[in-house]
Amino acid sequence: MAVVPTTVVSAPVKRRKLRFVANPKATTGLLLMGFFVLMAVVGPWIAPFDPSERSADLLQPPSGKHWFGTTHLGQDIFSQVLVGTRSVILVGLIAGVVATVLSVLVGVTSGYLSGAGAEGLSALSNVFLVIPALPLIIIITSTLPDTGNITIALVIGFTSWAWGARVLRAQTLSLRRRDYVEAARATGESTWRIILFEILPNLTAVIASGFVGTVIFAVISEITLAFIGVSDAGGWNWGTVLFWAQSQQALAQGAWWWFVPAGLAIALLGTALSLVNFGIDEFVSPRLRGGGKTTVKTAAGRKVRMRVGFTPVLGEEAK
Amino acid sequence: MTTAPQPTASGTTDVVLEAEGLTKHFPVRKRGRELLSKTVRSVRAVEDVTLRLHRGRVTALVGESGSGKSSVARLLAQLHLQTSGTIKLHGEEVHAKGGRKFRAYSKRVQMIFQDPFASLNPVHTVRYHLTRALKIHGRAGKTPQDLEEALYDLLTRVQLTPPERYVDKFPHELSGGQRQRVAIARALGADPEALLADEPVSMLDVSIRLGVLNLLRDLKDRLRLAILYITHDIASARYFADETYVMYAGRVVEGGDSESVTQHPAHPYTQLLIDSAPDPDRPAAEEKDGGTGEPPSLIDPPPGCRFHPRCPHAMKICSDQVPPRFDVGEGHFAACWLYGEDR
Amino acid sequence: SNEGAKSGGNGVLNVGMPNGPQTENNNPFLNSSAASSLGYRRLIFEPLAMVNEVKVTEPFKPWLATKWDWTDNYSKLKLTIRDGATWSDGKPLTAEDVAFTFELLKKNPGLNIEGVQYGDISFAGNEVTLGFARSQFVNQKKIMEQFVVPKHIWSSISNPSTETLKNPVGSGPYVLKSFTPQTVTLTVRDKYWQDLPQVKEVRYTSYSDNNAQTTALATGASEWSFVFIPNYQAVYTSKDPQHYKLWFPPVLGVHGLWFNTKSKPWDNPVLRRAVNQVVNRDDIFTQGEAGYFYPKVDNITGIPTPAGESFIAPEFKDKTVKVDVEAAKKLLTDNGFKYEGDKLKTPEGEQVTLKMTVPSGWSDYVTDLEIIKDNVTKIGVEATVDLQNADSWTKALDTGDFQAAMHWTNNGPTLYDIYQSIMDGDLYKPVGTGGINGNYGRYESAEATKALRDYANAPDEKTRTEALYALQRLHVKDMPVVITSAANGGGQYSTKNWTGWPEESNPYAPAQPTLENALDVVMHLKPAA
Amino acid sequence: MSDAVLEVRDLNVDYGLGDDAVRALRDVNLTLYKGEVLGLAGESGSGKSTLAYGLTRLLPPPGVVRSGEVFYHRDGGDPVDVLRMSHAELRRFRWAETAIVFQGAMNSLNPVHRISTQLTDVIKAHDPRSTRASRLDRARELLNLVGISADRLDSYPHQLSGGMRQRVMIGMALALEPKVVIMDEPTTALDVVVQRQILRQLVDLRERLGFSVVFITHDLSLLVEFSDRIAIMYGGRIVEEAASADLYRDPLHPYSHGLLNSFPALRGPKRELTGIPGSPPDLRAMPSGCAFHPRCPRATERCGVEVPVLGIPGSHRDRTVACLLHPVHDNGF
Amino acid sequence: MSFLLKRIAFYLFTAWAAITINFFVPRLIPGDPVQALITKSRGQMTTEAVQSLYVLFGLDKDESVVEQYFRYWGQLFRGDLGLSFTFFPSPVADVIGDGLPWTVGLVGITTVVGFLLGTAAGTVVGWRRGSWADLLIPVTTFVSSIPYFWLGLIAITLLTGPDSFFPASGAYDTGLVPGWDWEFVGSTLRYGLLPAATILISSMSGWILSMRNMMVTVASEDYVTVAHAKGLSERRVMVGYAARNALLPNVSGFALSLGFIVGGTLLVEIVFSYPGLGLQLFQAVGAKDYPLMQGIFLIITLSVLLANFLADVAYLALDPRTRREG
Ligand SMILES: Nc1ncnc2c1ncn2[C@@H]1O[C@H](COP(=O)(O)OP(=O)(O)OP(=O)(O)O)[C@@H](O)[C@H]1O
Ligand SMILES: Nc1ncnc2c1ncn2[C@@H]1O[C@H](COP(=O)(O)OP(=O)(O)OP(=O)(O)O)[C@@H](O)[C@H]1O
Ligand SMILES: [Mg+2]
Ligand SMILES: [Mg+2]
Ligand code: NI
Repeated sequence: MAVVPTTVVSAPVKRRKLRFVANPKATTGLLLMGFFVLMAVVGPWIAPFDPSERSADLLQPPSGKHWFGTTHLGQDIFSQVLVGTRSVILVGLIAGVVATVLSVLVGVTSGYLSGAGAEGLSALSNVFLVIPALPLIIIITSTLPDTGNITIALVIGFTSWAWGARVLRAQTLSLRRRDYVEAARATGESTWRIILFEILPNLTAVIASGFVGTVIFAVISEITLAFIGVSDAGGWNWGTVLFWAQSQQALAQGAWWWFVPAGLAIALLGTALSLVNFGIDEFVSPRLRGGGKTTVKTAAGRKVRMRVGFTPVLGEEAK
Repeated sequence: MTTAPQPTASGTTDVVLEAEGLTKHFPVRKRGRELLSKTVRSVRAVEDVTLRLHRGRVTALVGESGSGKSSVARLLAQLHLQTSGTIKLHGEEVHAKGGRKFRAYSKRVQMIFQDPFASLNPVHTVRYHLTRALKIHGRAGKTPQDLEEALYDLLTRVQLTPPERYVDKFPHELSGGQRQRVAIARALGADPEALLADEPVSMLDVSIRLGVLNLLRDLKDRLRLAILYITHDIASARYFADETYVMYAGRVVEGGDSESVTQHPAHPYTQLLIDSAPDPDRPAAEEKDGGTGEPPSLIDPPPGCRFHPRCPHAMKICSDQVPPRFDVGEGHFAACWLYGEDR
Repeated sequence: SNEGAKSGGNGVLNVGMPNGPQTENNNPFLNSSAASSLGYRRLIFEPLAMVNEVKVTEPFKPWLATKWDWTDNYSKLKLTIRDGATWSDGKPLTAEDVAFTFELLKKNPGLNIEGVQYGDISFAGNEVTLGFARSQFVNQKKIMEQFVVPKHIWSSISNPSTETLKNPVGSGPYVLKSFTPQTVTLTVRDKYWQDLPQVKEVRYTSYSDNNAQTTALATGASEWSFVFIPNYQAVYTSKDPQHYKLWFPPVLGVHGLWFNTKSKPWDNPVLRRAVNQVVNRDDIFTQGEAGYFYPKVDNITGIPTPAGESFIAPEFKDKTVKVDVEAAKKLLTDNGFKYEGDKLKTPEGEQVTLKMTVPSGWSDYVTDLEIIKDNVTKIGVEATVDLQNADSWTKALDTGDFQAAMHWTNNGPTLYDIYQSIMDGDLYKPVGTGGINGNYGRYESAEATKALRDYANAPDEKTRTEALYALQRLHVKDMPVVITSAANGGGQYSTKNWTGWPEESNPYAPAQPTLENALDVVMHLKPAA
Repeated sequence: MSDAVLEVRDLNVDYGLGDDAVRALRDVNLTLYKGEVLGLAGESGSGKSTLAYGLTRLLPPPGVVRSGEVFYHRDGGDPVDVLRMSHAELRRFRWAETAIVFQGAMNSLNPVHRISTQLTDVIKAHDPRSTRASRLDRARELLNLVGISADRLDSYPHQLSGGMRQRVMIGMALALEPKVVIMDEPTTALDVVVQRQILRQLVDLRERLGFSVVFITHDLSLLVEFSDRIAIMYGGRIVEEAASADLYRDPLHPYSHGLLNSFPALRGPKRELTGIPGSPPDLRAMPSGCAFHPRCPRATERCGVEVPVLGIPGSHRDRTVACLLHPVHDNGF
Repeated sequence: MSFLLKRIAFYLFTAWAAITINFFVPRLIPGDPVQALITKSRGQMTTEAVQSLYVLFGLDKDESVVEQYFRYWGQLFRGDLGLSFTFFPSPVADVIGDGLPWTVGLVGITTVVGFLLGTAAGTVVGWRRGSWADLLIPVTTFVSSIPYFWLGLIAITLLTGPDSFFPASGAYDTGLVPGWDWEFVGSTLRYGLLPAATILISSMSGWILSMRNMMVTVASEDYVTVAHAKGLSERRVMVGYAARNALLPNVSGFALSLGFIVGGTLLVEIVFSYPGLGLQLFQAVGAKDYPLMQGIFLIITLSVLLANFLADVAYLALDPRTRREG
């Protein structure tokens, strides 16, 4: 009866956070985002020129001196894009935070609590969903005397929370009757603790992806507002650059360099955010994970795609 | 014509938790033309259930899926409010709707949820779960060391040893049996007098299942807990419970000492249940032709005895009147008209 | 009816405006109608006389009125109406129609855009007599440019201000042929009181924005337009230098940097004069106004030349402003301002700052202000350009809640409109009170107010000249507005299919297709050889 | 060894590729005979489902069959290796020869199609020339076969109870009269009463139609009652295989023994339940030697070193076991 | 049935709330249409015009916002949206009537086509996960991150010009009179091509991504494996089993995202000078044309609601689980 001592070799559990970063999409997205955030912080210091400063080089194509060329006033477009990053990132983040906080407040409370108040909140978010957001933002923005970054961010934040609230409400509704919530109640937890510590942590991924989504929306909205001349967003941002390019008919003048960098920057930032979002999605739903190789080589040397319904047979010799 | 004088399995031990005439109707959403009418439709999940939990004894509640077992447990834990009927803790009626009263109640009556995979919050560690249970019920002590000791003590009690190996794990890092034990530890954290264990083993593997059941039995013996053991595995009820109640479609149809209920089932439903349970000792050929048909809808249950549409012995009275409890042996009753006529 | 669009030459003139899709509305009284916005009301309805804003000294050109006499110090007007003019439905145009038109304006203040206060209106034979409560010297243009509508149609219109006039009947040489939200086509009548114009058909196309309009001009799809084109050489004229022209003559209206004269330290005229000395009007003209749009104004009086040349007081005749930083600095230091390093301090020792506001979408104004910002830094002023949305900017100006702003003045046949907009004490409202109609800078000068009143009511030319010179002196001394540019009466046109356009050498009319003179211009056009 | 319908030879199945692959099945050998019910038991995660899906090649990614053969014996024809079939051949083979009933019926039925559609499309796929009416007739017949009235044909899955859905799946499995029906825990989610009804029906049908059944569950008592033979799996291997009565009476492998001592019996005297201490092995870090040795009450030093092979133990004839306690004297194949 | 009744109640409430918000928001804007008109003309209209315009627009009467609100509802019930200020005195209904067909034609059709194409592409990409089709994902992500207007501008620069087939702006050849003749329809199609392509490219990618994700999720559902096990043809499994189920979440997402699409395509209309509602709304905002703004918002709100309703109905038809008897 000699029982061989069991040593349970439990492989070190990789914590979730690391698993998220291990996702190649998320990593690329985070790196790109990091770059943009870095530029937002240091951009104004490393910009070679004052973005508003006029010079004699009117409407020059890109050169060693002016990497992205110049405007009709001889301003350096590279510096404008660089300096503009801050405003874009700032507005995106602030609006994202505001909208996320609101959507969490509205979504989770209306999902967890019942009664008239909760119904009212959910109706409110439905109303906001139905009103087209961008036109509303344009209208509200054009009512405000001051259209600095913060204001724009707040307007965007206050008008774009509804989508997130709806998703969160649905999620909360499904979480509310989960056994662990009931169990927490049975243990004697108070309502606010249940919302904060039992439900919210489980919504992290949803909240995070909602946040990223709002940031994308906010960035595009801010740029759009500046582009159509509704806001100035307190100085330079990519939209302002595009606004000037458009009002000076840059493309008709052949000044492509005036348009392209800012547009590409937007697309890149958008891509970065979407990648992070994918990362979150895949993190939440393991089925979406690309997960290593998807094709296998059989012993005969053929390549077979792994797919549902037709398991590949490698046909190796048994060892 | 309702509750006849109530025969209990054993009158000697003291009653901890008691339910009388417990009824729960879940309202269902109206649809179509009903919107205009005044009738309220509801799922009659629990109907007139009377049972008692005794100190140091395990009471089993068996019955098929959807017969209202979990609902009874939730009612007893005051997670649902009963539609009617009373719940008494040590003879005192409880109304613990929420807030401080509910906490005080939950300190004395704790519940273990049906599904060990669902009842632990995936984002919290074992430590968090147990610490909360201890803190809420004021048993965390004053210093961190006290807390740590209390934690280790809990984990040791449910045989998760050595405790330090489990205390900082997340639920997904534990096996089903281990999770179930954490859930039990959490319930014990409140130092309750009554434990409502809702199918604590149904999701588990045979080998792990046994460990959890033995643990419950041990707790009952050592801590003198009153335990409600809910299952639909009638064989395990025979093994672990002192007394057994059988539910069918929201009603208790039979109850009594476990051995006599399982070995000499009186109610036709209990008989069907026992006949249907897989039994390796019985050759397939020997099988009787068991009942057919589906469990009834609880929204619109059959009148009278709810089992009568499937019952091989159904009589006229069965479809007219709800049978009261009739004694069929010592501390063994059945709610079936078959036994009413004997008298 | 769908024959191709790009058909110059065969008697068709393509006019374009960047005004977006239109709805069918031919009411000439409403500025919101398609007829006004695209300008085709000018070819359907005719004025009493043509006034050439570009050469204001020229006498008015008789049109439906052959003769007009002002009496009682410009408070009574007797008009003689042309014989032989007919409406496009064949009925003759009579003095009754003219009187009816003025009655209409009098009865419907909503239609009376020009705000002229009409008194008695009567007609007899081919004469119409209008009476006014006060002198209309400064309003002559507004009255004589009034177009005339047929009584037999309009008298049956119950509410002329909500009339969309699907079927406009006018006395001009053209009638409406078809209307779509994008294109309105006019075709020439077969009968007209003058020789019929050579343009047989005029197509007005409404492009959605400046870019689209510019492209249309560059491709030749539009032959006449009025639009702001940045870098017009590259985008427009270079595409066909021989034919693509633009002519933007100044008219008597100006744009400039308005100061809130109640805001410290800009209540000090010395400071404003110093700024005037350093503003680089050439840069503003070439960079902000693309080298043509709002012509440069550099006379110290702010009077646009050559349009206003003859009105300039002798002492200012040749006083053009050149950027002179040193002189400006000297002016400042002589008047108690100090420099600390290159920062300008008020006599009280405070840094001089200048916050200039502008609507964020107005790229030319913003550019102008950027240039001014640069310029004033040279004299140590810390300037900022504050972009606001158009509404709050309008409100800020209305209530005086600003320090400095780029803005315009009214324009008119005399300099009165410019100076009245800037300096009229009768318009004055204190800071914080809105509803102001000019004098946004809250300029207060009894002298100026008196001079303006004198000018408007003077019985004789001499008094008027005196008043005008006084106003110029006041302006130069107090410089409430640093005038940089003139309003224009310009337009872009192509000589490929049509010649005879107004130009520098033959400035018979402004070149803008929506002004009253558009009909005159069309009458001058001849097919290119 | 006559009358085999399905022969599994040295089947190895991995989840994933290369070194971090989980080796879910190791050298599994199993034979299914004509007309029998073969029970497959073992605790959760021992590879029962993997075996069922592996031999039909329905494993979801990242599952791959690393090596092995699965011979299917056609009537009067040569055996064919299922693992060597092309996709088209596989499609034709599936359901016509082997049908499979999955673990949860709710998830096996497409929620958006009617029962009738789901019953007939399989017939249509394998017999494109059949008429719609004939297919519907067949569908009706199938429902009757499993005891559901034919007027349920137009229902959607959610309108049926769990037991009915499971029966629909069983009926569907019989649609093309396959020779082999594989059932993966077909009744776990159901009530004992319903479970018994369904199993009884299945036994009846098998007698009438003569197909073979692979029946997977971890409920040993159920298997003992219903199956002819039982194979016990542990840690990706088959550790014992015997006629059900033999296994119940005299389990050879300590794991089988433990399993049988883990469930309470409803009737008869109360036995002492011992259970199996310890927890199931981690497939990524399998113990050396016999996978069960860390939990085995009778383990010896040798168990930790040597991997026991499945073979016929000395004392018995018609059963196999993989345990060093029972020396193999003939590997049987 | 109850589902539908509840939805209808919900729609009525939402419509009421949205219309109320639509009414109040523009009124909070400082400034008024007259000032906006004067400002817009920058000196080309004299300041004397102010008074006449107030009279003209009827803004000289003192009426409290509440009175206006009730009057507005009164008008709405009579189907009267009021008179536009920018196009005074054209009724808002007429102005919208001019723009609506273009928006419906361009935005509506392309949105639906984008959804359909994107969903189809997403089906294939999701189904063939692990094959070359995955290469589409990064491209799609990038494209979907590009703002509509920028894509439009680039398209205009690269593809339009004096000799190009693609016109840079407008909805049809300037000389044409709208009608159902071939020339006009052809010209409409030609003018719509570029903006449509822009919307298609940007909106499609979103649907590709979400459909792909749903396909991946659904492809591992048991019933799909069962379908394979049944030996059904590949197409039948992909379409009838996987895509049919994966479609469901997309359908309700589609309706809800219409609101966003209308907002987003406003830019396309601006960039391509397409005479639709978006452009009108933009101009109305600039001109403080409350009645027009309200009218357009009303139309957008109602059409989003309608789309939601249709999506609900579609969902009802597509997912038998939401269908209840009785
Ligand atoms: N919150 C609820 N709302 C509506 N109906 C409910 C609710 N909870 C339970 N029910 C219904 O009440 C009946 C009894 O459910 P209960 O969960 O108590 O059964 P059970 O005996 O525990 O079943 P199982 O063995 O499957 O756990 C079921 O028909 C169920 O659908
Ligand atoms: N996708 C996967 N990746 C890695 N390992 C897997 C995967 N799927 C299954 N496994 C592992 O393969 C082993 C066999 O799983 P399988 O589903 O066959 O078990 P089972 O015997 O059917 O269990 P149950 O009784 O719970 O259904 C398990 O240990 C499981 O952890
Ligand atoms: Mg239960
Ligand atoms: Mg399994
Ligand atoms: Ni033996």
